[in-house]
Amino acid sequence: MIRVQREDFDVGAEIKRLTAGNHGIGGIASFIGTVREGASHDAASTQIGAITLEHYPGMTERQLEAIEAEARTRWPLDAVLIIHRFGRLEPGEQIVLVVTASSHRQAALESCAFLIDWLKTKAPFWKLEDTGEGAKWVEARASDDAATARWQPKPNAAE
Amino acid sequence: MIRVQREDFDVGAEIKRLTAGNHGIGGIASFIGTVREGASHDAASTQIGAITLEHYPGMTERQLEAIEAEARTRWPLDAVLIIHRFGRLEPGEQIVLVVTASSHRQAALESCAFLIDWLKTKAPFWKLEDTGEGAKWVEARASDDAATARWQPKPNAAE
Amino acid sequence: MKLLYFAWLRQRVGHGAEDVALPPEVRTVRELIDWLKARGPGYGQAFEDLRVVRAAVNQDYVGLDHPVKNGDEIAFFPPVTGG
Amino acid sequence: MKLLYFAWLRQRVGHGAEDVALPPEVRTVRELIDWLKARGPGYGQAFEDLRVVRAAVNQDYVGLDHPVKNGDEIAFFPPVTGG
Repeated sequence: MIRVQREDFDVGAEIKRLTAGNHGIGGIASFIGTVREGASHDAASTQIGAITLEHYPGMTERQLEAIEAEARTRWPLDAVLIIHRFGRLEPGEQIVLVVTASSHRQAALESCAFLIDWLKTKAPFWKLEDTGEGAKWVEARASDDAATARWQPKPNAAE
Repeated sequence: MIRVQREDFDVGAEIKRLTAGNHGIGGIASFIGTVREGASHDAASTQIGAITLEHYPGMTERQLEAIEAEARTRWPLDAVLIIHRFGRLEPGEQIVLVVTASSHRQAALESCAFLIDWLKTKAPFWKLEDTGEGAKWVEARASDDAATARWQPKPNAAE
Repeated sequence: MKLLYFAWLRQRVGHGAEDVALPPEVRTVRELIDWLKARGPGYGQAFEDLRVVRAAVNQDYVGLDHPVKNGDEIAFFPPVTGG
Repeated sequence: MKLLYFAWLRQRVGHGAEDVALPPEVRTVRELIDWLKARGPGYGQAFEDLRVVRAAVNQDYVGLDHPVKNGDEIAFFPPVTGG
């Protein structure tokens, strides 16, 4: 299940709702991304305040649904939840939540890491940072591509 | 911070308390282990009901504190929380919580996986399962050792 | 045809969405960009460096040679930065 | 000396904790086990197969040749199964 919303979310309530009544679940992995103060995504700038996330309504949801489906083909998952916020977010605020539940803890842990790596690098969002020199659009980073690349099939791998 | 307790825990409240006011945090990884119904830890038995976790008061806490300290030497972590329950637990109940917070998401994700692998295999707890043929002590599994072994320094690695 | 612009492309163009009637000679994303650039300096700035412009047709990423037709929803945006 | 037993070792011994005065000839964990086994059939069953018995002295894992002395807290338990 995916949601793209302006509003904040309650992690405990979301996990409870997602997994209620399913006693086949043995492990629930989650990741919360928060707005970090004073350390810009872009090494050349200095974020000092809020960030603003812009998204593409419709396409963003489709892409999130597609990555959830991809995770479900790779791991045996009982439940998946992705919540991503947009709009203006102050330091300390929650940006994104990923929850994966499985009968096996490695499946939950790995799929959660896979999804958050994708979300932090490939999800259709654009980030505007408040810096000392005014608002600045963050540029895509090569190091994020490397984190996502871990999950790609290797070009020379046997079929 | 570690806690060994009989009582249940509230994941959302724990995460909020752990990370409140720290705006240097960029990512919070967590894992909740729950009692899984109908799929015994031990392939030779069939768990059909509750489990009972026995621990070694004093030593269990010391071991959990030691593994938290180990995680903190391996990754730059802003906050760590481990809660482990003992006593009788019904299917669907929460057993264990690990929360790790860092400015970097990979540090949070990897340390959370490291801690839960250790807790599920090396923590001083003994598990009694209700089965169709009565209560049965679970035996340690080789596959769990393999999950933990991923984190050990390789014997032949350069110093 | 509905055109959408996001992030700094939106700011340079001056608006986030517009409806345009496609002239028959515009058959690909690249031709659409060339046609837009002739419409004003904001478009010229937005499409100045195509290495940092991504396009989607009907909400799927496409390359510059992808065909376009009236009725499509076409979006232009910088490389995504994630959440 | 305080002795502790956990899980099925506790069940076989018949109790989870006891205080014992150590005779002078018992100097290691292995000698303590041999001395306990002579005390009754429950101990014999508990320490039947030492491959599945772990020991801790003062809350640290130790091997069977680790020294023991009066005043120590010594625990016996099966290999841990985790949470």
